Order: sequence, then C-alpha cells, then structure tokens
Amino acid sequence: MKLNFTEQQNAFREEIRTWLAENVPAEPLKTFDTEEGFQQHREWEATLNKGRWGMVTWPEDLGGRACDLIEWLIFEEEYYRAGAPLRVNQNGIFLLGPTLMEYGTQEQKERFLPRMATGEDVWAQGWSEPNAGSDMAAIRSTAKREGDKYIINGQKTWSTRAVWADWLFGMFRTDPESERHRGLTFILVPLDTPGITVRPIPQLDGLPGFAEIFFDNVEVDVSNRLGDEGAGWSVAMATAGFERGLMLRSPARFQETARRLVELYRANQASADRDPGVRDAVIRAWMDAESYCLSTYQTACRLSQGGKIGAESSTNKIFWSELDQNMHGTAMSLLGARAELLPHAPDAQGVGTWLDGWMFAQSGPIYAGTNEIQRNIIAERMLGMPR
Amino acid sequence: MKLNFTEQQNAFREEIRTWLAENVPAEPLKTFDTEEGFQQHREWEATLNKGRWGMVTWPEDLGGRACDLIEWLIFEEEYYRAGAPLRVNQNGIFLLGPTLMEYGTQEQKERFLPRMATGEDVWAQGWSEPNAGSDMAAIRSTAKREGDKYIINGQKTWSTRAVWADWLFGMFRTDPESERHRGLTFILVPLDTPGITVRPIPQLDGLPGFAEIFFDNVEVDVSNRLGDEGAGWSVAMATAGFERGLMLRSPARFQETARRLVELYRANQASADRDPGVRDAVIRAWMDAESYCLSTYQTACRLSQGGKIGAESSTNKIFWSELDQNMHGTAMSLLGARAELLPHAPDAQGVGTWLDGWMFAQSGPIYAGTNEIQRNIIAERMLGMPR
Amino acid sequence: MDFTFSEDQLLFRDSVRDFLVNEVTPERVRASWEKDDGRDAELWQQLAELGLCGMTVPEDFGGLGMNELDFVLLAQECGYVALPEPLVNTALVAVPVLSRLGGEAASEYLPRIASGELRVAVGCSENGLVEDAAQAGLLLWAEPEAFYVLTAEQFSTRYNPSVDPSRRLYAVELGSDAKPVATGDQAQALYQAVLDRGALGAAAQALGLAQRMIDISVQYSSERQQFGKPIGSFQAVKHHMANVAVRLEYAKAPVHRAAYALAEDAAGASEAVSHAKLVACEAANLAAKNSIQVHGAMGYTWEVDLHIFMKKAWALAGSFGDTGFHKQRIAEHIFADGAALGAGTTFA
Amino acid sequence: MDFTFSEDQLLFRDSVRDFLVNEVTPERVRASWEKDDGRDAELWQQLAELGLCGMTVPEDFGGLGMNELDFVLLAQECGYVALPEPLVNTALVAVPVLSRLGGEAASEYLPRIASGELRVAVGCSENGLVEDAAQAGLLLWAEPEAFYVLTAEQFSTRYNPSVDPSRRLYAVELGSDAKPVATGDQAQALYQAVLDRGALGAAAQALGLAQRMIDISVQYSSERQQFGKPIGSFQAVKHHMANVAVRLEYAKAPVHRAAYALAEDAAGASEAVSHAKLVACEAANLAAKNSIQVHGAMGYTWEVDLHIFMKKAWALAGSFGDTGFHKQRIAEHIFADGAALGAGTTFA
Repeated sequence: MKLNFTEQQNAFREEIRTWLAENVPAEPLKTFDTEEGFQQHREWEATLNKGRWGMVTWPEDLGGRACDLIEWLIFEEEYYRAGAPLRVNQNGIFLLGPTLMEYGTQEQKERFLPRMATGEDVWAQGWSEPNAGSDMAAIRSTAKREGDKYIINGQKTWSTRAVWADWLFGMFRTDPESERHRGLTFILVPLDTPGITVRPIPQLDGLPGFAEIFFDNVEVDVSNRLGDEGAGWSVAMATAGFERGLMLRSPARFQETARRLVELYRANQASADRDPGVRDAVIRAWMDAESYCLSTYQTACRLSQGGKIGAESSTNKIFWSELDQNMHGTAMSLLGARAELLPHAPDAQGVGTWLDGWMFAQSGPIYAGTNEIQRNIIAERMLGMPR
Repeated sequence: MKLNFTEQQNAFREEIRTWLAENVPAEPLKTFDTEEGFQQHREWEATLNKGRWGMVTWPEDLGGRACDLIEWLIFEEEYYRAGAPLRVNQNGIFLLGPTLMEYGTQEQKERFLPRMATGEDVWAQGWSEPNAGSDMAAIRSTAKREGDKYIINGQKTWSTRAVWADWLFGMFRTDPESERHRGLTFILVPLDTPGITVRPIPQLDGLPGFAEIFFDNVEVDVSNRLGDEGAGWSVAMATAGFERGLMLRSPARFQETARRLVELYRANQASADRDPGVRDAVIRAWMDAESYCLSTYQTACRLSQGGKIGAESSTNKIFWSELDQNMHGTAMSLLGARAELLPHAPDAQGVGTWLDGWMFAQSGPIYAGTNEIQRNIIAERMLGMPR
Repeated sequence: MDFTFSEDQLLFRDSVRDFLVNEVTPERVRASWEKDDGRDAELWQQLAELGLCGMTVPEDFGGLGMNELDFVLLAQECGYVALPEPLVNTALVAVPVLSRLGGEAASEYLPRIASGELRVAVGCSENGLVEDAAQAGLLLWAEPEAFYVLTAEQFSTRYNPSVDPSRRLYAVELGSDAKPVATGDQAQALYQAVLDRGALGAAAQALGLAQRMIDISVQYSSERQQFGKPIGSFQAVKHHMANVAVRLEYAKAPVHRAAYALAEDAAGASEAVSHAKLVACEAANLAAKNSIQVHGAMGYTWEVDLHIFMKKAWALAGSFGDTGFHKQRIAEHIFADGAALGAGTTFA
Repeated sequence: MDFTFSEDQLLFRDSVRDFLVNEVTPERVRASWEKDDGRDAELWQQLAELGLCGMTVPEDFGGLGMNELDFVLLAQECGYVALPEPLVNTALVAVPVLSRLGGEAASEYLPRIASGELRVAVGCSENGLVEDAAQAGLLLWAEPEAFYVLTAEQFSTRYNPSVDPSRRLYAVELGSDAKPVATGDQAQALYQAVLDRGALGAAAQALGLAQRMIDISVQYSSERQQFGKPIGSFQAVKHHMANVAVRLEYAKAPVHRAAYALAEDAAGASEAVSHAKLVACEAANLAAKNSIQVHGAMGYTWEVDLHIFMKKAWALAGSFGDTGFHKQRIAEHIFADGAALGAGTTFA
C-alpha cells in the first residue's frame, strides 16, 4: 500500500489542470437539454478532443491517452475541480465506446470510434421500452432480418440525449419466437433513418432530457449489428456493467458537491444552525463523499492488478445515488424559503444550481437499474440469499 | 373539538395521582424476570387491586372502574408519571381480560376475571411455536378431544412471563386434518398441569423473560375452552388486535422516555453537542412522542364515538416501536463510553436504566407481528396495494 | 376532551372535496401554469360562490364566520388537488389577521374579499417573497415592528419563479406613502399571527399533498407491470408506501391540534404550529421521495401528474418559516428551564 | 498509488482467520464469559506462539517488526470472531505506543509482551475505563499532560461490568508512587497515539463484527421458514441485509487508509481515524439493528450467537472516543478556514 501519487501521476495532473485552466469556457454552457446547449456541448467535445482529453481511457491510436484507472480518476478530479462542462458524450465514452472495443469488428471500430471521439456523432441509448424498464428481458421491439437488412419496429423510451443525438444503440428482438434473455440483438441505428420518430419527454425541469423513439419499418444494414445475432444480452450486460460500475460516477463529482455544501453551510451558518440536523448532515456528506473516493481508489487499484468487479458495483450505485440525494436535500433544507426559486429568479442570491441538482439527484436511485433491483442483486449475488 | 379535560376527568386525575403518591413503592421493584421481582410485582398488582386501580377499564362489578378510553389515558399518564412498577399482569389486563369479556361464558368470567384482577393468577401467552412465529396459521400443537377433556401435545415458545406464571392461554389445533386458520381452538391451561415442562429462554439481558413450553399428553377440561371449538382464529385475532392496537402502548410511556431524554441531554449538553445529530434526535424524539400522544387521543375520541380501528393499528405498532428504539439509541450515543455499563457498575453514574431500555426496545419492532408484517398489512389493507 | 371534528365540519369538507376533485383536475392545474398571471378567475369566482373565500369572514361582513379549525380540513383538500388559487392564504391567513386588526380596514376589505371581488396577498419578512402579490388588490405585509395594509398602488413587485409553477412569488417594495397600520406589540402579535397561520396552512396542505402522492403511487404501482406482476406487489414497493402512510398518519393530529390552538388563541399555539409544520412537511417530503422511486423513470417526467404535487410539497417546506425556524421554536420550548414535558403535559 | 494489501499481508490474514474461526468459536467465547477474569490463558499463549502478541514489536525485541497497516486486517478478523482476548489493544495500541516511547520501558517490556508472558493494558483519560487492567501486569495510562507506564503494584482497579461480557473494564487509580514517564508535548503525542490507535482498533473490529452479523443473518434467514419459504427470500429481509452490505463496503477503505496514515505518521492521520471509526461503527450498529430484526424473536435471546457480536459492536461505538469526540474532530477539520476539500484533496 502506498497512498500517494507518482511523479508521473502528478505531472499528468499538472498537465490536465493547465490545459483546463486555459480552455474551460468562462461562461457556463447552457444545459444540453436545450438545442443551443447541446450544440455548445458538442463543440466542447471537439475542443476536448483537440487537446486529446476527450477519451482519456481510450487507446492512443483512437485519440485517447490509454489512461489507467488512477489516471482517469485524476483526470476526473481536475475536470470537476475546474468546473468543466458536463459530458454530452457520456453514452459514447463510457458505454458504447468500451463495448465497441470489446465486441466491435475492426471495421466498426474505425467507422464509429473516431467520430464519437470528436463529438461528430453523439449517441443515444435505446434500452428501455414502455413495458421493459427495470426488466430488460421484457423487450418487445423487433428487428426482422431480410437479406442484409434488419427491419426494426417497435418503441424505445427513456432514451437519454435522443432529442438531438445522431445515433442510437439498443437491443431488439431478432428471434420473434424467443423469450426473455434469448433472441435479442445489439444494433446501432442512425437516428435520421426514415421511419424513426423521436418524441421528447420533458423531465422534472420541463426540458427534454430523454425521448421516446418510435420505429416504423426502419431499415438498418446488418453491418450495424454489434456482436452476434441473438447475443445482444451478453453484449448489453457488459455495457450495463460499465454504466453501473466504476466508470460512470467518479468520486470527484460528489466531493465537489460536498465541498460546495460545506461552503453553503459556512456562508449561512447562523440560520443553518437553527436546525442541528443540517450541520450533522453536512458532516456526514463530507464523510460519505470521502468514503466514496477512498473506496473507488481501492477498487481501481484492485482492478488494475487484475481483480474483477462483481455484485459490489450494485453497492456503488446505491451509495452514490443516495449520497447525491442526501447532499442536495440538505442544501434544500439549508436554503429554506429560497430553495424553491429557479436559478434566474432575481431574488435567488446564493441558491446557485442546488435546485437543478436536487431535481437531477432524484433520477440517481432510478436509472440504470433502480436501487430496489440493486438491493436484490446485492442480497442474492453478493450475500447469497435465497431468490 | 374541545381539547381540554372536563372537571370530572381532572378529578379522576387528581384521585389517581394522590393514590399513587401514597402507594408507589419508594424503592423500585426488582425486574419481574427474576423470581423475587415477579413476586414483588404480583404483590403490587394486589395493592393496585385493593385501591381498585388494577383494571380501570374493566366493569365495576369485576373490580374495575369502567373507565372510558380518555380516563384510561389519564390513568396511564399518572401511572407513568409516578414511575409506578411495570405491570406483570399485562397479558391478563389487556389481552385475555377483554377477550374473556367478549367470548367467555358467564362461568368463565366469574372463574377467571377476579383472580386475574388480584394478581392471584398471572397469565402467560401461548401463541408462537418454533415454526409459527409471524405466521400463526402454521400452529401445529394439537388438542385432541377425548370426552370432556382435551389432550394437548406440542410446543409453544416466546411465552412471555411463563417462567413464573400460573396459567397460559393459547391456540391449539383441535382438527388434525385442518390447515392454516381453520381447526384451531383457544384454550386456557393451568401451568401446573402434569405433562407441562417450562424451559426458560434467556433474553438479551440474560434473564428469562420468556420460555418454551412443552406439552406431553396434557389433560385440560373442555370448560377451559374459550369460544367454540375450531373458532380459535377469530378469538385470537381479537386478542391480537387488543395487543397491536391502542390498548397496549399508552403514549405516557414514550412521553416519559422523551422527557428523560431531554433531561439527559441537558445534563450532558456540552459533550452531547459535539455531535449535532444528538440534539436533532432529541428534538425529533419529543415531537414524535407528542405526535403519538395527540394521535392516540384523536383515535380514542373517534373510538368513543363509535369509530372502528382497522389497519391503522399497524401504523401504531411501527410508530411507537421505532420511536422507542430511536430514543434509546439517542441516549446510547449521548452516553458515549458509559453507555455500555451495566446499571450497577460503580462508575456508571448517570446512565440510569438506558441500557436496559435500549435492549428492551430491540424487541418492539419484533413482537406482536414484526414491523415487516405490519408494513405489509398497511400496504395491502389500508392502502389497497396488490398482494 | 373531544378531538373529533363535528358532523357539520366533516360534511362541509366532503362537499368541498367533491367540488375540488371534480373541478381542479391536474389538467386544469397545468392550464393555469400556462397563464401569465398563473390564475384562474373563473375558478376563483366558483370558490367565492361556495362561500370559501369568505368562510372565515365574520357574518357581519358577509362571510360564514368560521375559524381556523373549521378551515383546516379544507386546507388539506386544497393540498390534495394542489389548488393553485391562493384560497388557503386568503381564508386561513389574510382574513383572520385582518379580522384581528379590525377597524376600518376590516370593514372596508373583508366584505370584498368574501365576495371574491378583491384578491388579497399576505406576507411577512421572515419569508421575504409574497405569493400572488402582483395579482392582489390588497397586500398585508407583516414585519415584527410594523404591520401594513396596502392597496395595489402602494407597493411594487418583482416576480420570482418557483419550482412549483403554481406559485407566483414576488419580492415587494413598499411605496413611499406606505404607512404601518400597527406598530409595537400589536404589530408583533399580527406578525406572529401571519407566520403561524401561514405555517398551519402549509402544514395542512402538506397532509393533503402526501395523501395524494400516496394515492397516485398506489394506483400507478397497481397497474404498472414488471417481471410479470404489478410492481405494487413487490414488498419493497409496499414498504416505501407503508412508510409514508405511517408518517402521514401521525402528522394529522398535530395539524388539527395546531388549528384548534390558533382558533382558541391557546397558550403554546406557536409551538403547536411549529410541531405541525415540521411533521407534516416531513411526511410530504417522504411521500415525494418514495413516490418518485415507486414511479421509476415515469416519476421523473413532466408528463405524469406526480410532479404537480411533489413540487408543491418541496416549496411549502420552506414557506412561512423553514425547518430551522420551526425547529428552533420547538427547541426553545423543550429545552427551557422548567419546561413541562412528559406524560400528562400535552393538553395542560 | 497502490491501495491494495500485499500478497504477504493477505496470506497472513488468511492464516490468522483460519486459526481464529476454528479456535475462537462462539462456544469458547461463551466459556470465557463464565470465568472470573474473563480470560483464556491457553488461547493467549496460542496467539503469542503465532507471533500475534509480538507482531508489531520490533524484531530487535523479539517481535515481527510489523506496523499498524500490517495489523489492521487481523483486527478485522478479531472482530469477526469477537475475540475476547485483548490482542487488538496489545498489538495495535500498547506495543506501538511503547515503541514510540522507547527507552528502558520499551526494551524491558516489549520482549515480554511479544512472548505472551506479560499482559499489557492501555487506557486514556478520554475513555475513563481500561480494558483488562486487573488482568495485566503492565498498564499504559495516557493523559494529555502525562503518560504513565505502571506495573501491577502501582495502580489499583475497580471492576465495571459491560453489556459485552467479554469486556472487562476497570476504573484505575494510580498509586502514590506512580510517576509519569513523559509530560508536555511528548505526553500529548503519546495521548494522541493511544486514542488514535485505540479508535482504529475499534473501527477495524467493527468491520469484522458487521461482516459476521451479516453472515449469521444470511445463514439464519436462508434456513428459517415462514409462510412456507425461507424468510431470506422476502424482499424486506433482503433489503435489510443489502443496506448493511452497502454501508460496510464503504467503511472498509476509510479504515485501511487510517491504518496506513498511522503507520506512515501521515499528516491528517487523526481525522482519517475519526472518519474510519465513525463509519465503521455506524455500519456495525446498522448490522446489529437489521440482524436482530431479521432474526425475529430468536435474535432477542441469549441463546443464538448474534448477541455476542451485537453487544461488542454496541460497546466499541463509545470506546476510544465516542461519536461526539470523533465528529467534532471531523467538524474542526472540514469547517476550518482554508480547509482543502473537494476533488483531488483526499490523498494530497
């Protein structure tokens, strides 16, 4: 055990810190749930890519830096510390990218990864269906093979970024006779294909953070299939693993929230201390964010040495999503009467983005497998309790 | 709505307050989980009965005062306020007594109620069996009818007070072919009948608060049956309702605990305030105890006007048992290093009975139907969620 | 000792509930969100015709002469439908405070409020922002040392949008000709009266909101299928809802006691209000949290009705005294030397 | 950056775990409860022979020369079996502190501790009571301004029974001939060293206790049938255990970091210890609460083994600095002007 960074790691940190200081936009971008904001974020992805900071964990020949997990954590720390924009590209970077590298053909890698890296192609997810939310095996959308085409029909929902994205990756039932996990295939679909209708779904803040997508005899070339026909489930499970596990939620995000919460508390201490539960919650928030960081580094080191991540990725999902909810809930209590004000309200001084964060935090325990599902997984797979 | 007491109610309060001031033992009794303490408590029941304060809700001709629910609440307030002994007789007063009055024959009432009132007969419960804890319908102990006798075989467990009690009331399967709720009969059994073996079960504090009872061809006269043969389930459900519902846990107990917690906090404020969660928990404890009192009075008034108590008795069980656990847990945190000391430890100044209370509080969410079962009941019967 | 509502109170509640549930549908709430002023003049007139705007106005001034206790069950129902119109602030806060102030202001304005002709807004400096100030013809503004009754010309407003689109909040600036109608002890009493009644209104609405979120979630989870059965049959989902039901059940009596205490001007009324507001808003917050979880991704959308009630619950938690304000009042009460606590002290 | 334990550390942990699980059965723990002194001389000798008593004793003094980090995994295993013998206090607290003190005391006593011949007790004034003081031939007593090394003749003891029958706690009274061996800054540093190492030992044991309570409860709930199926198949029971697993999982790294920080004398070690103790003891307390609930009435008895672990978890929560002590240290750290918080500060 050695809990400090190497010179090389420190130099890496210095490099990204310097680059970010010079390149992070002075004005915060508009949210990527608006068309203008989406475009701004797409441009930011291009800027990142020019600096070779877009996909730091990708191999160098794909425009990455082949960062190991520790370097990735350092990158994330500096990224959040600098207040750099959210990644509109995260479906690509963290989900489809690694899946393509593992399951894609050489041709697919060359075709998709570079354009993903530059932000030219932004990807939407196509997992859920109206009756297959937590239960992905209930997927009903079909892709019927006809020659070298698939003819897709059906409906996807909760597709994040789909309103302005270019491509969608998702699972479709290629064997109409199949049930549950069998007979599903992983297919990549250009969103401008005829027969596709995208209906935005407004989320809590009123903006279309996700969409429903309707497929009406949509023709997709067989070369857009990822992995074997009927093997979609195992390909998708790998992707879901990337999502639930380490890669999506770096500790930096929660540590920055905890830091801002401490600041908010200190700036309002007199009124905050009228409710002793607030001070307690702030202390707990800092400790939990710190625990999350320590545990993530410990897991990252273990994985670097060839360890595997298993059902404990479910503990990860529960821990950060509840921490995030608790921190933002504490901020709401702390802000009192001001908590309800939208950020642009003229008398909202000091409320910052807490309300947006609070609403966003509500999605944490829900998406990528509800926390109830995660608890089942922990009990059954990690603890070995009876089904 | 009129939230103050009548002159008559105030006079009643004055009367019991005066009597208690004169009669409550100056020295606390030993716990009734010891033989000596049991005897002391039996004597206290006799004293109470002499003052006609033993069974205040019972009819006057049975030694009671025919108190309505409000008077009973007042009685309890004064009883807890005076720090009077716990009731060794509570199985009788609150469970079997009301059941006998509802289901017993005139002969049974005359035979059992007066001796119960004086504490001459102390009653144990015989509900649970080793494989029928929360699931009472799984009872297997049998009572075979032979002439005017029942021949009882089997085993009961978690029988409170059974180690030194005189009688047991319980449920036995009289129809060996029957399943689940059918074929059960409610029978009263003298614990000195040949064939009965009582094995004490030591609880968390090491004392035998309950026992296992083994029945080996135990002969009981048919006249000891309560209700019809095979009707045990409905008789028992009434009893369980008395236990879960309003009658068992009067608000006074929790309000006194909350008061002591406030005192403990104030006596240790400097050290307690190092953990802001403690002050918050104390404030919440007081509020919840107050809520419990208010809600109980509201329910009592509703019942007095002919209302019924239904699935909300399950909310009652959850609310008080979690409140009790939280209050004692807060006291444990507050006491810090002293919390682990037994009351007679020479350097345990100021710890009082919090540790005993903490251990006892662990049983609240378990007995009389676990809180998980109660939550199911609330969801299914009160909210109408699907089974 | 009688902790029940009268037959009349319950019947009136039932008829108002029927009206509100039928008329103030989620669609109508959404429609009012779209309006510039957020208000629904037709609905307000309907409420006035039912006598609700004037319910607490003395009979001499054209009202029904009822009090805070009579109104509290209706405030719950207003929460149940997330009524956007400022009925609770009018009937439970502004009118009783104006009646206490008495004099010319009362006799001039109360009849017009009762008829629905005059909209009144009420705020206090603890809060900062005032609901519906720009839509009101009359503003009651309470500071600890000064109480104002101002007509529209005597103050200006600045709009502050809330997460709850029903709430139209305004910073108010008093005009140079604004003169307090009460100062000193009288102002202090009126300031307390505004805060306490406002907090009671928020608490009562929170009860209704929590109940509505339970009802919506129970219905959704009974219909929505996953893994081949309704999600409401999963124990985790049941227990989420049961936990809300428990907290809600035990928040009701405190709210009713607080209403009684205010109506009777009882000692300790302010602590009773603080207790009620804390437990009721906590129940509503838990209802929001568990309801969105039970709804899954649907709960995160603008499309299902849940967010109408959830956002109002979030907003009310900080209104008319936030958690810190009310907890501090409780703390001052229970940690005071010689405080009467423990068994037998609740109704003393 | 390497946050893993070495192969050697893990192998040693495994062999000690095997020994402890086989030898320190619940029956053996119960047997030691019955003894007057609560101690098991044979077991102590076995532990010494395995090198555990002297594990952190420098090699020059007959030990294995290891440090707090090497020992922390073993402390978890001691918790897992609820070891009654004071191994953690000896190897993780007394020995490192005596080594820091150095001089004659170290060279005289450390070899005898390593051999198992001399039992040592360690306490500090923050705590009040000292485990095993009456059974020890040597007492280390730390006050902020004075540090004592006392032989059995130099102090007297008064027994204080704990809820955990394994813990033999004593008030100690220093004899008139007791003289501090260190004062001033040195005493202050030793006092901190005792408190921090004691707290780390409690935290590490809490991890093991929590894991044991999970294991016991999972096994019990997989076997115990109700309503025709194992109770462990009910979602409410599963989620009780999953909640413990989550808290436990995220308490481990803080404990390991704290051990590293103490072993390396790193800046911020005391805050790291406080963080570790708070989260580990909270995980153990939650494990106790949810385990008893999963056990139902069985969990409330003296007969099932759960209470062996539960009571130790309760007791450790207040030992070597209670929740208030440690929370205050965290608060002083994070609310200080110029505190380095946020992303990238954890290992700075």
